[in-house]
Amino acid sequence: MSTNPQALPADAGTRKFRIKEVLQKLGALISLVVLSGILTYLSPYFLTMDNIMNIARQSAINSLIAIGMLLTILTAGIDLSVGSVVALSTCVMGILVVKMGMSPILGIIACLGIGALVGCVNGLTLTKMSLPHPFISTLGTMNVARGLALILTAASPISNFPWSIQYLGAAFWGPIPVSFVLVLIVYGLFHVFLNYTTVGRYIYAVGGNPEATRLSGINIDKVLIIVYSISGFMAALGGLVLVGRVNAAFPLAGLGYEFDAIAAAIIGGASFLGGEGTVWGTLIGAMIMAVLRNGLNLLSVSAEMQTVAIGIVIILAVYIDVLRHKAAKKAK
Amino acid sequence: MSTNPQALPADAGTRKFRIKEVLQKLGALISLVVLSGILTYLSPYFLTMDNIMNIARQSAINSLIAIGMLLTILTAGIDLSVGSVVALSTCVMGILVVKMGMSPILGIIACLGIGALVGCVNGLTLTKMSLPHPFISTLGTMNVARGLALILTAASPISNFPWSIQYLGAAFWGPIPVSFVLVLIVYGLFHVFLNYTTVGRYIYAVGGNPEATRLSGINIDKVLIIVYSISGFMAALGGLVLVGRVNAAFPLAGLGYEFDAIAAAIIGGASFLGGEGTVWGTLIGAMIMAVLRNGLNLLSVSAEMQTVAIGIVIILAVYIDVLRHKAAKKAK
Amino acid sequence: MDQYFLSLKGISKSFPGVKALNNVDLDIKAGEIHALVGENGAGKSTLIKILTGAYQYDEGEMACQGNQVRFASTKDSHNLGIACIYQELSLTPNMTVTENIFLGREMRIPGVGLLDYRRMNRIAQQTMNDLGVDIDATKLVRSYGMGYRQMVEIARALVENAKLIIMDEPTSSLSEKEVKILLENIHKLKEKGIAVVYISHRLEEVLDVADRITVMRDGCKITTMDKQEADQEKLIQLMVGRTLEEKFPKIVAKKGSLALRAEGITQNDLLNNVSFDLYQGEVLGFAGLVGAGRTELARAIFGADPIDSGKIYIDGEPVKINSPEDAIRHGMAFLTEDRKGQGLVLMHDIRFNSTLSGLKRFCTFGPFINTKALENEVESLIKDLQVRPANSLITTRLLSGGNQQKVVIAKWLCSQAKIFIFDEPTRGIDVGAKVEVYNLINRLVSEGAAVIVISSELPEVMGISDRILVMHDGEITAEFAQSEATPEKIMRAATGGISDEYKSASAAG
Amino acid sequence: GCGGSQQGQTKTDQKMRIGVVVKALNSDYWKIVEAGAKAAGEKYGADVTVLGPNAETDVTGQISMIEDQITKKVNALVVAPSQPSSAIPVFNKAKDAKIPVILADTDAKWDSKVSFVGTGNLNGGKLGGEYLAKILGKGKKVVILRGALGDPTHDDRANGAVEALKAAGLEVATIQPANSDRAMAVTVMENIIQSKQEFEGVFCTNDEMALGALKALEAAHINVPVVGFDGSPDGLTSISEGKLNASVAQSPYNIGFQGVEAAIKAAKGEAVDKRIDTGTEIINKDNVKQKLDELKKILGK
Ligand SMILES: Nc1ncnc2c1ncn2[C@@H]1O[C@H](COP(=O)(O)OP(=O)(O)OP(=O)(O)O)[C@@H](O)[C@H]1O
Ligand SMILES: Nc1ncnc2c1ncn2[C@@H]1O[C@H](COP(=O)(O)OP(=O)(O)OP(=O)(O)O)[C@@H](O)[C@H]1O
Ligand SMILES: [Mg+2]
Ligand SMILES: [Mg+2]
Repeated sequence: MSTNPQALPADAGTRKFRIKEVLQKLGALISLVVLSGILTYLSPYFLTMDNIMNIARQSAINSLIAIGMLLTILTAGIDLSVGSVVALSTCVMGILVVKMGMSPILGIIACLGIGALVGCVNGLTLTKMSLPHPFISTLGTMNVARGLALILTAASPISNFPWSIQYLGAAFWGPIPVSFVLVLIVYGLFHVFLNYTTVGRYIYAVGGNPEATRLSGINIDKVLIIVYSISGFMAALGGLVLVGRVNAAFPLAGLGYEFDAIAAAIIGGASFLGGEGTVWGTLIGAMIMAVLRNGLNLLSVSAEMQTVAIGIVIILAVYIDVLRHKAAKKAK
Repeated sequence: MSTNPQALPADAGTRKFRIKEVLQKLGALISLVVLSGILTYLSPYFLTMDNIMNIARQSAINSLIAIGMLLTILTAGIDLSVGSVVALSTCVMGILVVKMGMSPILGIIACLGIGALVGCVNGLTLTKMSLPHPFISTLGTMNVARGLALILTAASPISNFPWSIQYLGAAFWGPIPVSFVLVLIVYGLFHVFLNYTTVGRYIYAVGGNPEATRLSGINIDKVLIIVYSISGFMAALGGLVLVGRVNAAFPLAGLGYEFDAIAAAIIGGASFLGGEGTVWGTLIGAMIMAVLRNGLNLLSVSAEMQTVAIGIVIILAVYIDVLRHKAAKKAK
Repeated sequence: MDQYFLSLKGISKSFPGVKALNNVDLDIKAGEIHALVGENGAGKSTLIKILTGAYQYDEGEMACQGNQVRFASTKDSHNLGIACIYQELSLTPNMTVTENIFLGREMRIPGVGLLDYRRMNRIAQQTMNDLGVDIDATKLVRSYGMGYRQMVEIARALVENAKLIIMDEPTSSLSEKEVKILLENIHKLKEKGIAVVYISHRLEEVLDVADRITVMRDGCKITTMDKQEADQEKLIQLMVGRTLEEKFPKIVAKKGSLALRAEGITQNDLLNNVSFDLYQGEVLGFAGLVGAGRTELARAIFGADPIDSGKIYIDGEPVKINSPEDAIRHGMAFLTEDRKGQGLVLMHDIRFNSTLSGLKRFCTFGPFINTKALENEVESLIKDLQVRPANSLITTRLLSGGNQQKVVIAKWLCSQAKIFIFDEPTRGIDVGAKVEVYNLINRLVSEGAAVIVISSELPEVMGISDRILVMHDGEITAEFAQSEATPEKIMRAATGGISDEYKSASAAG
Repeated sequence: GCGGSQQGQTKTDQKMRIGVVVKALNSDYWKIVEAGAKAAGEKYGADVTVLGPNAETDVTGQISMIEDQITKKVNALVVAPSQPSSAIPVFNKAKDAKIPVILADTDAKWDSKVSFVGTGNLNGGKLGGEYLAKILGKGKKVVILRGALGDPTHDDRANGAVEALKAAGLEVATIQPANSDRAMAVTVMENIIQSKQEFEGVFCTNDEMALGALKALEAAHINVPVVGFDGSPDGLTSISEGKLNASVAQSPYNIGFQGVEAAIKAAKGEAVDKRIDTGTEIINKDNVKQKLDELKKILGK
């Protein structure tokens, strides 16, 4: 079964088509390659092992959050609360582990649990309160979770986490950051989940046509609650990696992460109208964002110009995908 | 004719139906009344003439931006660039008028023109580059416009505008702030525009069923370009009021305004799926946001609790509307 | 030369992977009624979309009243007086009936420039009244069902001062009464010198209304003939390349035990105390006019809409059905009349759609889908239903209307239900495929399933049902065995004529 | 001095590269820090890059920037950490890469730092509080407007002010966040006035908010001293016009200049003081003229 149902060629199966299929699935790949090519040319530091590992590490948090965001976008929704969930879940973990001396394992469970819980609340308010759009429910919890994080920590950061908690975000296996390995494993799991399980397929169906899905006997509310819980869980997992990365939990963590996560999913080919988007596209979308920021830093582009450049590249990255789509259509 | 096409009663004309119609149109009104009631009870300062004028003034900027945002939402789109447009358009005006001594009138024209221009660029990238969703084009221009504002001003604010530029945002007619009168006039114009002109109706049609609209011989691209230009224009107008309010243009102006504008439109009953939403609902949505902030300040609620409270009230405001809808359906 | 309002020469059009039109010629005389017939996917809709400028042709040329034309958009064709009712309803549900009728050609108050709702409402309401449908022009389109919406589309074409009106399957969700009114209107148009291009799979209608008939197959024009030369057999022969032995191949299966009983189903003003029984091995037909409430009844039984009161029994046991999920768990299937809005996830492929409802069946290992088994099942469904193109990975949006319908049918076959509710199952399906659907229904009942068929085509209900219930205004007004049903009796019941007789009879029985 | 230029000559083609990462480059304050850093680079012939994320709250963005500077193998780093404790892991990374790190503007509890250049926001806040206490006197009430909650810079400034005010026997009427935004400060101040709270003075944790608060106070014809923070050009102009009462000014130019100076020294292996005080002062009508002139010279416009 294909990840992106729309992109399937008329006669899959032959070798040649497989390659085309992959290219079509990973439309954003071209943007990534072009961008990397330009940066390699411009900066001698870009294409070094060190820097590639840098990018892998820098993209990890957004990648983890973006995959949860992808699910919500697939259902034609959005999750604005991810950034606040990063803050709340890690701050609670900080209080439990650092301040109250709870065992790290329990702390991690609490962190991920809180993420899933906030997500579940998002899903419940959306479905059970029949709110018209997740923008509202998640904008609400975005504020509530941020406020709670500030209240709980009295607005100050918590540092000195035990190594076991830092491990995911800070450790390396040889030159490879553990966080990046985690991303690859998570993406693999999501690939299987979205393509080879019923719930995964239902997620695509809900986004494509909720009414038809409901009339096909699928409990849409359940699917949505699962989706938002997963999104919250993934945000908390992203938070866990963040804690490892900075050895601190702080109440302003994750500000604006929702934009990066959404951009990653959309650059990766997901559609706000729901039902369209792929796991690997999202990974590439997150990579593009990370490569762009990294490259501009390496080139010492001034902050203002970086802002301008990021704006332009976001548009161009998606535009290249549009052009590729058009070309593919013509070529047939 | 009715603003909200959904709310048209089967036999308009009788007195009773008119009231029902108004209630249905202004669903969020109930939330506003409830909220105001609670605040009146809690704070003796809330329901004073002074404070009402306060709220009128404080809601003006968001109201102006939200009405432009409503148009984009009606077409099933979004405009993330409004905050940056506020900054860019006012900063350019500042440079032209304060630094280069241009006449205030020309400065105002430049300010509004730049707003419309950025909006037009949003519309053009969306339609002519066939970007899949305005999230991308406007996220792009959001970054570009902010970056340009920072570059042009070298990151420092520009003060001391002539009174003619400050007038809209700073002047009073008796106790009534001119900015609020402006809001009422603008909303009246938009009411007529959306309900009694072809382009206005096409905006609803595009959001309701773009394919059908196209097949009716309507140039969707043109409609979208108009919509985004108006949204940019309104953001610049909001910026003009902001300049009057603080007597300064600054490159970080308007940060996060997009959220407030979207929230106003959605609380006011607009739907992200397009085709639904009213002018007056949006005004009430903007009022709810302003009343909430004002009330929490009056009550000296601690900053952290304010964040939490805003989150909860956003959800409840929309929920009350949902309940009202349900009750109305049952009563039939 | 001038005798043709519109003439097409050598038109070809390809989509990725399909040549939808191949060197097609078509001439339309001013004031004639020109019917277009052909199998599903023959290219009829594509051809008329080229006529209106919704699509651009790859090769060929087109002339309007002797002048070479090329339409860049529907605006161009509209300016030349061409109006169109598209096959897939193209209304904006969030706007009023009036606004939809006038979309793109609004009337304004002279001198002021603002929209003249008074005038538009009046004209729209007048048109709806003339069409004999009870529609409030100031209400939202969203609040009306498929049949009504179809009438709004028709009104939309009538209101224009068109010289050519194209109708792509305008009657597919209309019942006898509305069809009659429509055909009368078409004759009136002809008297006014307006040409009509008429597409339908209901050959009786075609033969009734058309002056000339063009037959298409596989993207090619086979022939154009005058009405006098045509008869049903000949048309079918030309369309499908073979003759059909029987239009309604009916088998009578063994009637089993009670499968479904509905008791006193009541819902707002829509359904009033509706009760009926359905047995295994039985096909129960529902006849009625547009707006009779048949769709509402089906939706209520299936749990798609909440009901105010009433009980449902399955296999004699009372069951609670609050959602389609419950209904499916109890072995029900419901094919909706609106395939685009409620049947298909259009952006996804045939495989995805046809297995959506029965997906759990393919989970052999925990929650994981056995892709191989699923593929095999889909392939065999495609073959059974003759879906074209027979490629399970094609996005359903790109299929022709009839083939989309087949995919929806496939979805419910795949779910392996015991009780099937088919709402307009042959809507937009060609004659050949209809027979396949009937055979399929036969197969289902012979395997012991119970089937409800809601259809607006009287011959169909009468041809395939064991028993027929007639609805009017949210109530069941008559019941007939297949042998005793006649079109007249059914029509009388459908217009509310004999409801009292039935009521007293069912009270006694 | 001398040793430096000599070493510079030994690698003529390889100019010394100093990475400066600040909290953001979206305000006058950091622009002046940048100017100072660039000036030091020019003076010593070093290649100075100044980077900063979009917003002071973008903690991870700043950390990525530091990492990228390490990748570029700069000779030394000058960092103004926006969340000091969070930056320690990346500082350790710099240490592993043998890149000396100088902290500027904001200190961090990291033992391996070469030096801290600046005065600290807590001290600045204290200074502001003490100044208000002096001009108001015991028992008076003060309103504080601060930047975003959880933003350590503003936490420090606000805490410092509260500490000093309380120590001098004044009361804090309310602390409200106005997110460092002039427009929001107007709104928040309007609402505070509306709530009829009594206060005799206002302290804001940056000049932007101070100017906003001033605007609301002027409109309500309330004449109380407003003290800002940062000594920004707009703030100083307002002081010279007799509107804003005072502003707490650290010396951003010196922070940038001396930060880079220290970095160059450290990169050459020279000894650097552990603590370089750049000084904090109150600017009010008494010394504003001189400060404005200085500022104009620095910005070179
Ligand atoms: N946009 C499209 N992209 C790709 N293929 C298309 C597209 N539109 C139509 N087709 C294909 O072109 C062929 C002709 O379709 P068309 O809709 O014209 O058939 P039709 O004669 O109207 O059939 P029906 O009676 O079922 O409505 C079909 O094979 C269909 O799948
Ligand atoms: N969503 C809705 N809201 C309100 N009324 C509706 C709705 N859908 C249908 N109706 C009304 O319910 C009645 C029954 O309509 P329905 O379309 O179900 O009848 P039907 O017998 O199935 O006819 P059709 O052939 O048009 O499907 C009509 O009066 C119609 O206007
Ligand atoms: Mg067709
Ligand atoms: Mg029906």
